[in-house]
Amino acid sequence: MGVILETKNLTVSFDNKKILDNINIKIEEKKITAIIGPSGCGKSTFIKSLNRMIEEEINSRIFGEILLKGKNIREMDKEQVREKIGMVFQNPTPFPLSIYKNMIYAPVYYGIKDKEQLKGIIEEKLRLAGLYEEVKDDLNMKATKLSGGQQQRLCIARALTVEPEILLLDEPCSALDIKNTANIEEMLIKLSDKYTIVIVTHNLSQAKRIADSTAFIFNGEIVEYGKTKELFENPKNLRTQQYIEGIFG
Amino acid sequence: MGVILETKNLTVSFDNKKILDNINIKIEEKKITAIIGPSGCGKSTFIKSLNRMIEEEINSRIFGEILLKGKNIREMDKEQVREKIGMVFQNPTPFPLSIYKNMIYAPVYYGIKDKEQLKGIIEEKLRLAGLYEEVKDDLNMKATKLSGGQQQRLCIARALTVEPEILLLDEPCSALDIKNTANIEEMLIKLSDKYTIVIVTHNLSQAKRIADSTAFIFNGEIVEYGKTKELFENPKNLRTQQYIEGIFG
Amino acid sequence: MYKRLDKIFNIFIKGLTFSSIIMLSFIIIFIMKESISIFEKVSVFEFLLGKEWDPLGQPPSVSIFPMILATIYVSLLAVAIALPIGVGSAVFLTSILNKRMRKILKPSIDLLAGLPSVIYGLIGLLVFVKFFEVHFDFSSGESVLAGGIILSIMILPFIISTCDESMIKICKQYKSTSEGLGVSKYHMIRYLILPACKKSILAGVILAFGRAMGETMAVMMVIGNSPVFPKLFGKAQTISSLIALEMGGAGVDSLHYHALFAAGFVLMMILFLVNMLFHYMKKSIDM
Amino acid sequence: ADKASSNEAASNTEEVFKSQILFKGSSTLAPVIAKISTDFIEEYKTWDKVNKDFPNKSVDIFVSAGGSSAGVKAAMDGSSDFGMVSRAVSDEEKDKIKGYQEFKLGVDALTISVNPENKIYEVKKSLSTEEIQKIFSGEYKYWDEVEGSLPHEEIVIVTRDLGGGAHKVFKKKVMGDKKVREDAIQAPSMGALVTKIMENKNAIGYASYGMVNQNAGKIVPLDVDGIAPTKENIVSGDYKISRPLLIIKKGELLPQQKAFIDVLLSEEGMKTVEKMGFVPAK
Amino acid sequence: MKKSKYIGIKLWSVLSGIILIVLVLYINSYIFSKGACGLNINFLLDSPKGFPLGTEGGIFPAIVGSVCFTLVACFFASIIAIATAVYINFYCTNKKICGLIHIVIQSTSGIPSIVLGLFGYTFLVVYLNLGISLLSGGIVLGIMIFPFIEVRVEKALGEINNELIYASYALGVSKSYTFFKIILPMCFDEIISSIALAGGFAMGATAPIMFTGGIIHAPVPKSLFSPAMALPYHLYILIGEGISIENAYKTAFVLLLLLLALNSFGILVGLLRKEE
Ligand SMILES: Nc1ncnc2c1ncn2[C@@H]1O[C@H](COP(=O)(O)OP(=O)(O)OP(=O)(O)O)[C@@H](O)[C@H]1O
Ligand SMILES: Nc1ncnc2c1ncn2[C@@H]1O[C@H](COP(=O)(O)OP(=O)(O)OP(=O)(O)O)[C@@H](O)[C@H]1O
Ligand SMILES: [Mg+2]
Ligand SMILES: [Mg+2]
Ligand SMILES: O=P([O-])([O-])[O-]
Repeated sequence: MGVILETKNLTVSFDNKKILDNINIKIEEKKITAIIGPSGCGKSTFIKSLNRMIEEEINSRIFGEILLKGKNIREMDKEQVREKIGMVFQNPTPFPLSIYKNMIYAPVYYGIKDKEQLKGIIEEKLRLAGLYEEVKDDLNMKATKLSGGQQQRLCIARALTVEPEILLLDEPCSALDIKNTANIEEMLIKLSDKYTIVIVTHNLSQAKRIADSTAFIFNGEIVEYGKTKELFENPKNLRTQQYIEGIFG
Repeated sequence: MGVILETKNLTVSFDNKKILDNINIKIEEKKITAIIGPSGCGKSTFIKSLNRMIEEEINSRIFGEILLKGKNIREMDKEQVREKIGMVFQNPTPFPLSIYKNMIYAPVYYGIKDKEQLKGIIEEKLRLAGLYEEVKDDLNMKATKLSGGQQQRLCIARALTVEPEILLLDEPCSALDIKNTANIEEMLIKLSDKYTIVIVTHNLSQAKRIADSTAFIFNGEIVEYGKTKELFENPKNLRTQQYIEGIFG
Repeated sequence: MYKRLDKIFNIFIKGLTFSSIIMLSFIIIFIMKESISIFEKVSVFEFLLGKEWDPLGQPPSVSIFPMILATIYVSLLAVAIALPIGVGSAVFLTSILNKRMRKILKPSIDLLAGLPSVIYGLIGLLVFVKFFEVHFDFSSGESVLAGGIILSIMILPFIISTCDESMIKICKQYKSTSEGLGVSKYHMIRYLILPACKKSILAGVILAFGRAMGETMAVMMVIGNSPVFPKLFGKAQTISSLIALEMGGAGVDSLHYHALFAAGFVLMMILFLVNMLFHYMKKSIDM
Repeated sequence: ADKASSNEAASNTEEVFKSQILFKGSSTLAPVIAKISTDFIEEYKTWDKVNKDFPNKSVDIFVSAGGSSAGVKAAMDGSSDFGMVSRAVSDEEKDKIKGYQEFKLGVDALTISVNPENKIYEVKKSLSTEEIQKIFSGEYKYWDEVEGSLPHEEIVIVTRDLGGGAHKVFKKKVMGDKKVREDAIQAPSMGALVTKIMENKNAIGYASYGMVNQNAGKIVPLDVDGIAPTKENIVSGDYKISRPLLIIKKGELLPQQKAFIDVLLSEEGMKTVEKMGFVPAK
Repeated sequence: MKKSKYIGIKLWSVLSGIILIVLVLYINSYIFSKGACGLNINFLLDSPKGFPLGTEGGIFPAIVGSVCFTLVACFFASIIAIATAVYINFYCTNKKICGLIHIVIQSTSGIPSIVLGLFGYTFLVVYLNLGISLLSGGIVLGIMIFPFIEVRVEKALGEINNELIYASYALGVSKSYTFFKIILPMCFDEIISSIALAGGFAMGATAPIMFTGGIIHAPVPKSLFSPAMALPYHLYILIGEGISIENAYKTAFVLLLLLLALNSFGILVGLLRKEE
């Protein structure tokens, strides 16, 4: 399968302090790519630069290219980039509105007005996120009343409503318990049939369980990147080895 | 050596919810006693009841007796109890004053006015806390500008200025790094020559390293209490064993 | 030495607190007590819902229904004018202005809130009332409309600050999420911020409504003070302007006096209910 | 500051000497007393200059408005030393004030006045009592109902609030049983009433004679039943809507109070009353 | 198409913003421009003169009177407000009593100022025989601003880290010692700025003093028991009776300046302490 997203010499700095240094990575289509690394190494910064969210931070400066299917995203419309590349954050962020309104939030923006069509989208995406059966009778309930795991699944479903091609997830399970985490992992594997997924995780076994490829970032640089199995079983780099053995981080 | 502090059927409840249930414990003079237990089991509540700090919480109710050298502390003056039983908290709490003023805060209250005498006290206590050399030239600096570890040592030194017989410490090292923790442990061992020390800790190896006796609290009850070595090597109770093996908590 | 001081301080604090609480409760009870005796002469029903206010007539009639209506009318009018502008300004402040500009504009809103009501009255009388008389051919510019406009300016800061507070909160919390979905700022305002702030807006409205009802001087200077049923372009009299105007001349313990006290009591009770509603709202927002 | 006790102990002991005098009441009279008192204070500054027997304390005379009824009320409940009243005090009220005393400063009249832009005074200089009744009770709503040649514009009635002495006098002497229309503008003071007439070309109200004189040209008085509000007509009683200007007091006067009242009633005082546009008592 | 959909919202908020800015600018420049011209030192330092009183001369007694009313109100209100806030934060161990106190404070803040004036007149002036005086008026104003100060001080005290206070108690020192040495210095600026802000409200209020302490003509007050002139009431008389619109503008301007000075005083105290 082809490469859908590629960075070329991506460098990001805050206040002239380099946080990401010359990142070159190719992300494959319809696969799950995990990003691992110790806290503060720049994982979130990296994933945020992929859909230009990083530009919302004041004092951020970006160099290098990010190519989405060969097209430089910095030459595209910001909103268009984000339509193509969805994002889900560490803490569930359901809007303080009803589940229904959470789900139609983006489609309405993209011009869908027909009630039936909206309903169709909602059902489809909630099903994909494995949430439909649980909430179908309470679509008018406030989304903030859902449990943490349900909230996170709702956020993923909401991200899917814009029909992105790529889904970025920044530690989506770190606020959840084991059962909810398992739910979401299962769902992500299912989603990778249709979507390209990039997931930041600090949970190494999670990366092992679900990712096709894994990148290890340390101090703003990609130390090692390859098939997950390869990386965990045969790390080529000493640092990688130390990290996955739990010696630091 | 004798027993300095003893609780008899100590029971504490908040809003009619029992948090501590029938605690009977004898604390030996000039020894270090560690209190361990999972989060929320009532460690802080227990230690706070020993110097009647618990009475400052709204809606707390206390039953049973606490005897300091055989005298019920609830029949003594609150302030007198706290003069005899000092306390240091989890997060360092230097007052937003200069180091000097932090140190003379209590002595001045107890009527010491002579400058030379005050200086003597400050030097002695700061030395005991191993802080004197580091700060002797900056006594007029704001205490809040010290590093976390220094702040915590300052708080211990400050607690010593009232010449307590017992020093209660509630997870004094949990906000500190390894080096500062080592400093403080060393200091506590030195202090136990002169003072009785009761320390709450969630760090089992810390208890092992410094405590003479250890009490394991679970769900508001003392499950096991004895010599530290004994308790860690030969726990009599299944729960204790599970806890020190890291199975829960 | 410090122990003795502590005892004194202790007594001082407790004594002051309890005496002030007793004093405040006393005020409320006192007003109630001074009001109650009117109801020996007039039925509650007649007092609240009758049509005529003529306490010195023969026979006297004391009914404050027109004043109650007028009080509610001007306040509602004020809220109706201030609400769209206030919410719009809050959106403007939080979403359109940058931080620097906001920092400049915020204190000037506080300034608006801190202006004394006589100054509002002065502006009302010399600007709005004049304007109506000159340009709109009102027989007299003193009117419910003038009162409503002046009040709306006075309550604007309250609406802005309650909305602004929660809008900033929502904005901070969800900005990146919303941006992550690729929607524009205005979509976020329309479909996220405004719906999510519904309750805060309502709370702001209630608070502002309460303020408007309790206002005295500014309204009294522009509303004409006729104890008649209020019409938008006509004169009217609010409860507070009734009291301010007539209390000076009402003999202690006369019917007139007790009627004015009772009018004050009614206003107080209405405000009390409004405030309770506000706090209830505020609580449910915080949850 | 208990008045009864200070009354007895006033025999010139310095501690209890009351250097403050407070007047409260009629808004018609308030400017007059304020004027006389400022002159008085400026002249003497301290009481010992007024009379050698008084202590060296500064003269403080305060004037507070609120309407004639407020004056009666303040004298009654003792919240001020003197009440200023610009209407007759009823017997019932007198009964309630122990040791009632009154001092008459002069006479005022209520003129039925309009804005100079209102051409009524050219076509119809005099209104009959009946017409005034009809205007104030709301039977006439537009100026052309009063006199055909006037424009079809709404009449704006300006009255004093119920606490004002003027309102009582006007009701008694003009309105009789009829009620003043309720949607009249209630002005909180005589000054406010006159201001409103000066500002609104359709306004009509019962302005004080003194105020009319002070604002000659800006406000125009009409005749009532053919009699003009002139000094002679008021004194003779031909102009019917007149009222006394009174200072009332509960109980005995303190010596220093008497000193000030004497000034009020002196020739100087009367001159001031006259200068302010009123008809002096003497 | 996407853009045009939101033009309504954009227009609405920008328009409201503009109305707001225009209002703020208009009101302030209106008072400033009309009041500042012709203002001279004599107007500030003279007493009202002319006939009717106020057409000439100045407003000195009103300035002094307003300042006095404000001082009395702040003194009275801040003592009981701070005491109550301290009680709730550090002494009250019973939730129900705290709740009760809060309800009373809430209800007080809901009493319209004119009704407070009514109370002040009947109770303080007549029953307690304090007379129409600085004291009566000041107390009523004090009651009016009490809830405002109390709520802010209570919040400021509540924001102090509890652990710090417990750390002090744990040294065996008394509550008052803790209060004066640690708590008070920490929120001194907040307390001062609340009092200054509340003082501004008191200084601008007319309704509460109309029957209790403010009168139309008085010399500079010499004792707490004398009545006094006050700027807002004087302003009201000047406009209401049409005595002198020009002087009314000047008076409004002076009042505004005083309020501004009071507010910046509160802010200044905060800034100075932060610098330290
Ligand atoms: N807006 C910002 N301004 C300045 N520095 C920032 C900003 N955002 C992040 N940083 C810094 O960039 C570095 C990388 O942050 P980043 O959030 O990418 O780390 P991370 O790998 O996601 O860590 P974690 O696992 O804790 O989430 C950190 O040192 C952080 O302090
Ligand atoms: N003021 C209070 N009011 C009501 N409940 C309280 C209060 N303080 C503590 N609790 C409850 O008492 C229980 C014991 O609390 P405590 O702080 O003693 O636990 P702990 O063992 O110190 O836990 P940790 O290790 O997390 O510090 C907890 O369930 C807590 O929720
Ligand atoms: Mg991160
Ligand atoms: Mg604890
Ligand atoms: O002069 P009055 O205020 O009593 O009409």
